Amino acid sequence: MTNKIQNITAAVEAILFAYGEPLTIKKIAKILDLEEEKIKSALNDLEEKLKYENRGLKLVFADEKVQLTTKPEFSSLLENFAKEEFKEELTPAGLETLSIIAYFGPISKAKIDYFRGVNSAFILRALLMRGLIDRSDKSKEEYAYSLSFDALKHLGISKIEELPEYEKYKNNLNLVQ
Amino acid sequence: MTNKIQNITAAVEAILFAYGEPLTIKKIAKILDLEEEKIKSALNDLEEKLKYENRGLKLVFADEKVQLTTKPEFSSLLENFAKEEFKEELTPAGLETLSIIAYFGPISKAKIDYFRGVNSAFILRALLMRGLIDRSDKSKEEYAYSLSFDALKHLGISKIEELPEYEKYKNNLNLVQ
Amino acid sequence: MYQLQLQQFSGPIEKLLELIEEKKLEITELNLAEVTADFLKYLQSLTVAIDPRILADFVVVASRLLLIKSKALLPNLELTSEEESDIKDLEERLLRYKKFKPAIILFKNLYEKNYFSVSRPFFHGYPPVFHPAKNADLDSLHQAIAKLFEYLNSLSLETQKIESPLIKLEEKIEEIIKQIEIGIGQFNEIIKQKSKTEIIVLFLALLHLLRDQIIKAEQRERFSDIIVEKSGSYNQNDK
Repeated sequence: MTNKIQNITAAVEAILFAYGEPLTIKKIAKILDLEEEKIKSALNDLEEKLKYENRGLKLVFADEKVQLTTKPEFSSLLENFAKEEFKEELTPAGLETLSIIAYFGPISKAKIDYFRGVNSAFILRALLMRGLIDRSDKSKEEYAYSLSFDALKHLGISKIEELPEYEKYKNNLNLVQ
Repeated sequence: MTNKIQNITAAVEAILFAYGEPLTIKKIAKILDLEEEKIKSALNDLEEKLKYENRGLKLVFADEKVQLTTKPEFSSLLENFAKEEFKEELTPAGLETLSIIAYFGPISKAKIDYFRGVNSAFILRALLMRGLIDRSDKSKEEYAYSLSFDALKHLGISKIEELPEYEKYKNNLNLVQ
Repeated sequence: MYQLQLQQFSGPIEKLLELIEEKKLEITELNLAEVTADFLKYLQSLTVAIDPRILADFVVVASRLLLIKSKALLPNLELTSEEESDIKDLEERLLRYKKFKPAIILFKNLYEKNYFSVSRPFFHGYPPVFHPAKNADLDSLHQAIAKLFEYLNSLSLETQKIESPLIKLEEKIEEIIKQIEIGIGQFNEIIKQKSKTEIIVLFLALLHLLRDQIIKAEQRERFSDIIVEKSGSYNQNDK
């Protein structure tokens, strides 16, 4: 299979296009039977090419995964693809919680509760149901919450670091206590 | 709207990517609020660019319509990928969703999300692709999901009532709501 | 419904910060004492509408404020080192929240900008093919549904368990009225030998009674005890 692949960048583009959902780099490497390093460099190459103004697509990265999407500057043309559940305005508690997860995720419920001073169980459930956050059970004790790919796409950013003043808030507020 | 669009080729790529289906040039022209001639020349431009070996996609023209798809040289790779993907065991989340649909189908996505406490969009799509569930548009607003006939056969039962403790769970649904 | 309603409320840290900022105050211990009454008033407005679990968290913050307030009112009051660090902790959390608040606004603007990316559905255009999973059998479906029910049941049990603190407020209201009736009129006497949580609930009860003008309270001078007495409008049948 592999020897047929002339161009890894092209293959990666085709795979991401067909799969549609976020895909781990590991999985792409497995499909192409190549080392992850090769995939990473193909993704870098693809990302660079997509930056040209005659390209309408971009890559979104989070949690070792990557997804091919449209550039947000075309959102006005694609209104009917906007997610209904995200259009609805966030409640004050929802906004408070989602911002904390955005800037400090992956973050445990205990830390979110401490930061807000209130039990966030219901809010987290509501955000999970709307698909704005993901829950990972990397450690057995505690779930960690982070922004979902759908949320990143709704915000029109390619990775969490593109949030406004991300570094400033992430680094200056030590939430780890 | 249009004056914001800097690059028509990029916009056409984004539109074809998002819609997925074959689109008429007329339709694309309407979305972009431009003359068809402009769309045609953007499509030519896009087609030329897609010929480069580092691109994994191509345009397919048929019946006055155009569609963005993967290049044929990746077809067997992608088919194998899809096959492998569907051969895998169901994740705990997949099993949970399937069990809810089995015991409580036909059931809406909103209700499934409510029971699970998380968004089930992707899992539902995957279960549909595997042919384990069917989707019917019971009401205009909402799809209803139920176990497919093939899934029943696979489980070795002839009707849904033969599921273990079917009555118990079906009737207790209200208790947890 | 009820969960949606819950989301309309900001957390207690956010609320407290709001109260401080409304008065254009800095976050200091003294200023916290200043807004205690406002916070308690807000807390009272919540008791009818809000989940007891959430309310409990507001009470925790209220209790720290009351501690600060008592310290301001009663300079001789000796606080334990735990209480001192609780006060410090509240101040630090407020400061941290205040620093973060602009990020919430930035996030909100981005969220509402309607500037989004679109992705494609999972294997779009590929026909569905029947691929049963090895692990999709009757047994595993049965187990999955049983596990889900167990979880959902535990959730509703948990909610029931937390209902109890609410009932207590009513009890404490009765208790204060009784104490006044038998002639104990000083708040210090009423709260004598009570646990800290009980004191908080008693204080809330006191505020409740004041609001409904069932009792009158008076503090003759700063730092002195609060004297409570029945007001004319109290009628045994009201409660």
